[in-house]
Amino acid sequence: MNPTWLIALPLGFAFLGIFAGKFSKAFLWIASLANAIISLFIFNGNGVTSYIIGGWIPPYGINLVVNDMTRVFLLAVNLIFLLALVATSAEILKKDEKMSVAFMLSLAAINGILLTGDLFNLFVFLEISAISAYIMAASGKEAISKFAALKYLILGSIASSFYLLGVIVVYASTGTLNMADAAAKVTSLNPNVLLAAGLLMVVGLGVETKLFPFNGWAPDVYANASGRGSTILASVFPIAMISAFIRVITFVINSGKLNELIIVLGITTAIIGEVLAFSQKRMKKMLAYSSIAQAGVILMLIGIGSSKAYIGASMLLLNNGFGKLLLFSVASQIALVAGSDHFENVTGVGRKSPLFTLLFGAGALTIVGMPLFFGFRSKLYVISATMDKSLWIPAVILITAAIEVTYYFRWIFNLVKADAKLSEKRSPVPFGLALAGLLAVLVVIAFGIVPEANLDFFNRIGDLSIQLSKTLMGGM
Amino acid sequence: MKKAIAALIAFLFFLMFVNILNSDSEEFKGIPKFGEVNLTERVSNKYISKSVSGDSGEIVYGKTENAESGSANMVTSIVVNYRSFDTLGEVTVLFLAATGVAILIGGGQRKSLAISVNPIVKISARIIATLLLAFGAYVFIHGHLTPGGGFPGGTIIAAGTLLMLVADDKKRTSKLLKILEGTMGFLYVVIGIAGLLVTGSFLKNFLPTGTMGNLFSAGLIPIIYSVIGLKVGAELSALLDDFFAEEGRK
Amino acid sequence: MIQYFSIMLIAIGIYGLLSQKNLVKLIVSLNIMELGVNIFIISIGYVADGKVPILSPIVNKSSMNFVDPLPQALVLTAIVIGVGVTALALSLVLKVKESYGTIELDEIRGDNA
Amino acid sequence: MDLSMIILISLIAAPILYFLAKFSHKIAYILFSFIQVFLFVFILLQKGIINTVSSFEIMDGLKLNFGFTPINWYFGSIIMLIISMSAIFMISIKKKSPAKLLLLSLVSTGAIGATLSMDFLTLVIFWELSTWSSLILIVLDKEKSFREAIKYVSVSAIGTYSMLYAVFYILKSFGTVNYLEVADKMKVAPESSKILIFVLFGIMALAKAGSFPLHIWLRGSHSTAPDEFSPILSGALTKIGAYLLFIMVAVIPSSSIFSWLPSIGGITLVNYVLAWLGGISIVVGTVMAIRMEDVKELIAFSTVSNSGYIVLAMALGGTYGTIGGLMHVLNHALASAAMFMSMAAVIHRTGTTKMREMGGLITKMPITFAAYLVAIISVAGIPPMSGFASKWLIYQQLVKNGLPFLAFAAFFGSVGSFMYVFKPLTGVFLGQLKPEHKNVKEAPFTMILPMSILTLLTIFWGILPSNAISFINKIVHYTGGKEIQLTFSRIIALTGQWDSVLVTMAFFVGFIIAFIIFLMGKKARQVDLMDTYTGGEFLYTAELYHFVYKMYRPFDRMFEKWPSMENWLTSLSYKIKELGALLKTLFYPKYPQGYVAVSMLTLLVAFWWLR
Amino acid sequence: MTILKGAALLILAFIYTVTLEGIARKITARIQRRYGPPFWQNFIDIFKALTKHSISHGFIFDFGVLMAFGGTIATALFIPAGNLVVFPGLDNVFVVIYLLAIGLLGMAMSSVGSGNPNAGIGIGRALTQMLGYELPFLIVLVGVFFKYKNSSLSDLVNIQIESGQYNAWIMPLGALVAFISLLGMLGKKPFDVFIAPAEIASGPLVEYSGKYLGMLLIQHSFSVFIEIGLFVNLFLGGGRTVWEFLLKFFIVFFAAVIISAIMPRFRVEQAVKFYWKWPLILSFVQAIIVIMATGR
Amino acid sequence: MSVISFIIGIVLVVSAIIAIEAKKLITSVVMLSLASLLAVVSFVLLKAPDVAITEASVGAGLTTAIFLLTLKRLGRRESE
Repeated sequence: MNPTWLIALPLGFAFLGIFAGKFSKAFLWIASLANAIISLFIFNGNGVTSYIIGGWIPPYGINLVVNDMTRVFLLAVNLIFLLALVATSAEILKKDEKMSVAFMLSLAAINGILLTGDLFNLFVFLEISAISAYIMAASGKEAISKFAALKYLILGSIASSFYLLGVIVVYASTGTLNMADAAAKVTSLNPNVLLAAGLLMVVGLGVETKLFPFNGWAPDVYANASGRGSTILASVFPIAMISAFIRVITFVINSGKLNELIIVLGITTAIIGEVLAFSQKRMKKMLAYSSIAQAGVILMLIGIGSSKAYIGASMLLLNNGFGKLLLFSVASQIALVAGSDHFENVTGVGRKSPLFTLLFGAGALTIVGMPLFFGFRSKLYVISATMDKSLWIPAVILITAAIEVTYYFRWIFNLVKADAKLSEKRSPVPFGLALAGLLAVLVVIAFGIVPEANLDFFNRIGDLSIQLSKTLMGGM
Repeated sequence: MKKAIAALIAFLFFLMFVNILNSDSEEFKGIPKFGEVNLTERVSNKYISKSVSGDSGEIVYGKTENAESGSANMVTSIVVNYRSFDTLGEVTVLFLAATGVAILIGGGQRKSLAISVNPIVKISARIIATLLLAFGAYVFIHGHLTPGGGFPGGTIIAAGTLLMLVADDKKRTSKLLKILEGTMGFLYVVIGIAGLLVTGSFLKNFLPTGTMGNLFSAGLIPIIYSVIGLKVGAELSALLDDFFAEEGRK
Repeated sequence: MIQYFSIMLIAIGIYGLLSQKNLVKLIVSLNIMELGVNIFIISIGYVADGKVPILSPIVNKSSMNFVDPLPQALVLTAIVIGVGVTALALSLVLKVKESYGTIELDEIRGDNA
Repeated sequence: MDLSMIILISLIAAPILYFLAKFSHKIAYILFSFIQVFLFVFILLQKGIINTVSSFEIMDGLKLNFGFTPINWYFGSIIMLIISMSAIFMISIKKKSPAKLLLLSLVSTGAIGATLSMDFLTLVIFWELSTWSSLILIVLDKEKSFREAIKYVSVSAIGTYSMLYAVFYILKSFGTVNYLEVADKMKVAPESSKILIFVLFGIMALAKAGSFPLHIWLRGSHSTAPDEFSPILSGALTKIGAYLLFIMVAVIPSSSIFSWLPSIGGITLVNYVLAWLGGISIVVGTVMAIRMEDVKELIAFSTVSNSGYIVLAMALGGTYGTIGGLMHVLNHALASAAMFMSMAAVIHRTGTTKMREMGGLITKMPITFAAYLVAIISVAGIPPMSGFASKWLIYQQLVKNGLPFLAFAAFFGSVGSFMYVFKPLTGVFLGQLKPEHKNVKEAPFTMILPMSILTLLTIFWGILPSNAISFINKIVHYTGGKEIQLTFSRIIALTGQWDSVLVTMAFFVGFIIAFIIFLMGKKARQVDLMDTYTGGEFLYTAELYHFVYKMYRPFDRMFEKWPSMENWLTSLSYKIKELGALLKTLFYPKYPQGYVAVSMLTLLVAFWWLR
Repeated sequence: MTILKGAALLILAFIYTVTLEGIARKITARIQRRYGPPFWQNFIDIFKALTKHSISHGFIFDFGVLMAFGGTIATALFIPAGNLVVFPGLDNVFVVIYLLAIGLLGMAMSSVGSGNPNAGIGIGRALTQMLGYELPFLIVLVGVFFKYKNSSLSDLVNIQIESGQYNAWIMPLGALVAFISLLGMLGKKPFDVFIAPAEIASGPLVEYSGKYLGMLLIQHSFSVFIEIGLFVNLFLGGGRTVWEFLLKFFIVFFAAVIISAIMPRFRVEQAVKFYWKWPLILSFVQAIIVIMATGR
Repeated sequence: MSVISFIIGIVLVVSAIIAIEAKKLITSVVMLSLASLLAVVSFVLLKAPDVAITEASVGAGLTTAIFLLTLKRLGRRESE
């Protein structure tokens, strides 16, 4: 199956959707469903395949590269996107038809980010995803969501300018935009130039991947965007962005100094994220900082770059995707039910409808990495991979994990807290949320308890000689 | 104080770039000195000689037929042929931004001006707008031969719309623009998919490229540029209209 | 020479982003920065005494000395993206003004919980 | 049957029971107790040493290992005994819910998996499973439990993560996590890594066993947990900590691998430090238990104190220490479960946990009283009950090594336990009956049954501790330690011997003499409890006296000024929040300039620094 | 044979202790410039009480008394009196000390089972004070056991007799501490705050009458026998014969009586603090000296 | 060539600084437009007519229009 369909389909439907009125919502469903099915077909395969666009061979033309990591991510992204749609289907957004267009375009852009093998093409898709993210960020009910989106936009624009500068520096010195070609040529580059280009790209991608200190936008945006917007931003986007980060920073630039920097920044991100999440009083804000922390751990693993680290990072990414899907969609619904997502307001909501507790609890447990859930497996890999690098990193990671466990359980407890003031009235969980939520719970539990042998696609990700082979990646 | 820090940061950034500029040396490659670019080391060399798929000999204006990319304007051949996928993305960005603007501030009504606009202004605006439309169309249709193309062409069309909107306080753009915009975008995707179905590669040119320098040459390029031009024109017109509309009164 | 000016423009844009409190000014700064980036990109492809990369009846052979057309193509894309972002940003500014009644950062009181 | 199968059964039972409970609480609870009893019997009847490597792979190359060694058998049986008894107990509890059943099944699965594990990774996985499910269980019933459970979360996170670190450190250093193989490799490991591993394991064991300085979660979570769950929490789950401790000190003999460290009183420094922690835990637990006014809090602190005994005993090592510690695991499991169950039965009938709101219930709930009485006699370590045997052995070891300060702690806990066990006895069962409890009935049969079983077991092993010790001897034999000499009724230790049957006989002789004298006297006139000596005053209105509230007020006054350990976690959380506020102002300011500046600075600093 | 020995021991203990207590009352009275009752007065009291009518407060009231009485008798059987040893080698000191507690527990249960608050207060005080005096005593014992690697009473007696050196000479500090603890165990002044007749109407004993009181008086005399017997056996080498034992018993008993006769009463926390100050420190010093001297 | 580009560069930088530091927003926007136009010239100098046309129409034209429309909607108070 040609993965171009993954980009073309939502794109085409989006163009149709702008004048289709109410049908645009239907288009959104069709596009995401079709994408999920197509990604399932693409998932069925292994090795590295290059698909050229426009008939021009790389490095002259643009190509799409599918490797084992991409296959997993593609499936995850499209599946989570679909689930996120289902989970938040009860939400009615302002100008829903046009929002559907934005969602479709974000889906296309995310698939593009995952697939593309060209530095500038990545920039274009990053811009599409970023702009759709700004729109999602501004989709909240509160006025503050607009301000948050503006803040995101300013930082995001700086980031994309910097990324573009980095690309141009690479182009100016190597004469190519193709990732594989550039990766082969940067080795003979002046280290200062490489470092500058790498740093510019780290800033550019760091903003989207929420690497500290480029993640200042994230808390406000995640906390104030609409339910659907924040769910997709928190669950789907990180996978694509980090995939881009892997391709650009570790595959193309691949500078040892930069990797050390990323490790340091990643750990700092994790610490700061967890500490700040600990002190939050709003559910979605807490989730936002937790997402930052998760991103930090994942980026740190990418900086380490060993086989186990890649397996750990991809597991963590998927886990974070499914977990945050559950958490954000439930949190948005809870905010709707309770009137606000402040700590005191949501007390005992889980008593009214146990399903809330189940979904939120499962999401939280998998994020903090409790056994039976997918998160635990990924946590094992994280510790194992970091242990090989240095003895200090896992210690720090585990300390932050302890903080994480504490605040997540505090929120779970808060939901199920026995409270005499609570009225007996049950607040129903929307069918879509229940359905998608239960499916996601099944997925995280299934990934948590099936034997390792059934998850060999993760091991294939760990086979770095194939994943990062410079000859194959460009299809040359 | 804050300004001083800001200036310092900006200056350091400047220094950082100065540091890496002109870093090309014998030992290491780097950013070449201004004007001393060796194009043979870059991929654009093949774009200029149009020999990506194979060495096709020298390209001569007005003579070479069926070059792999028929556009005389090399920038256009890159934008719409070699890297057409980027352009699709670019169109999408603009489309998305326009949609975003519509979501955020669209849907309102225009405020009437306190004084009525002179009919002469209105009529002359209409005439100039028509001229601008024609000029815009010219720019994007000749995109493969002369400077310019879909984006400036579309913008010129939008400038016409702007003129009409400024001249008449009751003027609104037609809803049909949205349809035009959407259809044109869809058409671009369809062309891409057609390439995928016909040749097995998304957005691949499946038309003959003709003789270099002719208007009807360059395969898909004029078609795509027209699509882009119309789309951009419609899009920007709608966007301007959104900026004219005031929120609150529907 | 023009390269240095372009980088200066980027630096000025950054300075503006760091020092200004007015939302519109911030977006102006962004635009200046993008302008600088664009000029820088073009300057990367400049070849001394190079021809405009358009074949014409006068400049009619591909073996002649052209400037690099690829950066120009990239800048085309970047400009269009820039205008899109600017439009979106300005509409967000309008929304902020609508909600908060001001576009000065100091005066915006978002609940910072 | 394959061992991983029974764990799988237990795991699969969880969702099934959950959905079954949606239809009928009663049937699901009965089925649950059947499953638990089945699992208990299965483990109990297991003979011989089995080691299964399950096909389940967690990480590449790491499989779950389950097995039956005498150690697994012993701990597994004890824990499943408590869980199965509690499961029966639950059948008639009032607040039933499907969620509880689901979580209980997971707790049980985790407990079985942890105790039958043959390697550290399996242990930590299943342990963590039972921990998180128990965490959520705790908060289900009472509003107060919210704050308390968070303490448990933090402490258990500290424990689990230090253990996880240690496990992967072991894996990296030795390439295996199997107990026995690790034990082999530890002998030749570098000294620093030995200490690191031990400290980390120690944190885990102390945190989960509820021993000083990580005991702070016990009071809150044990007391505010659902009443039917407290026995499991105290009797079963803290014992997994003892299991790890035993592996640390006996399977990987800490005494031999730390032989290069100076030794005090015949035990190495590491063990000595551990023993001190146990000792402090005994004292702290005892003092705090004496001061508590809530029954369940009191029993929770008694758990702290008794965990201290276990830690102390195992750290002392040696024949008597190890056997005493293992025996104490059994005794305390039985006794604390029985105590919590009887209290749960009382709460089931009266609905309060405050001692001052109860009293005189002996006439209404005699069997519950008997269960409680036997349990406290065992906890206090008074001869005819099994608690004495373990304490006696621990004292033997203390005397053997000549450690007066640790002995002080042990004696303090023992004598102090008279004080605290007596308080609920008086406050709940003795004294004057409250009018509102006039119609209280004896606990239902399903509550009586498990209590009675535990009580009978306590009495049985009290009269014949040699029977229990003969099992423990097998463990000691398996780990290569020295077994203790036994006859049918006698235990022969270093400083003499003790004939439990003889002591019991002597007690009964004395009792019979007393009874004869009692019968010879004139028959006594039965009077009401209200009819007491009032110093000559005539009471016109019947005032109820309750003297348990602040019963040990003079004693309290001595300890009032002691710093409370329980606040360090709270202050730590404040510190983290302050740090969060600082970080927020630094890196997440309200205006975009702030983080743009930070980003730019990072970029520039990184460039100038790395180039 | 064992049964006969046991019966003999019990009877001896009963008669001797009650007699001594009678004499003690006389001596105390003399010190306080009173005349005092005859020395057989205590026998009269006990038998009179046993024959009187009594009241009962329910099952636990009866059961506790039986438990106290039975437990104390059982404990007494383990005390060797000179050459009258009932269970040679099996009279482990820990067993004795803990068996003694069963009597205390029984009495405590019984008295608070009466429902009288004075009893509860008394029991609370008694238990608190117990935490005071038991600890120094047990620490001293650790030293003793460590030295001889034996904790059997009869064996310890034999060792002392054979070596001719009583523990009181070897470890004088320990003996001193043990004696101070003994005062607390006996409930003599200054450590009798849990009885405190004027304050809480004899505390635990407030509700007893008739045969209950009689049994408790007997129980009390047995526990006096056990406690002083422990001290004599542990520190004064017991005795080769019964008479030697009884003589030493007499001396210790009267030393305690005379000291208590001239002492005021401690409040309960004063008592505990007192025990935890010097006696505890001295006991540690003693234990460390013994352990150092013996070598591990 | 280099003199012209130097002059253009200087004016470009100065106009950019004025655009940022100007008190009135309208000045700011006009200066931005000016900078944009100067950039167009420099594009031409750099032999990039395609970019120049696009920048002239999109950057200098459309962007300025949007800015001005925004200022109009923001009202007089904010623009000054």
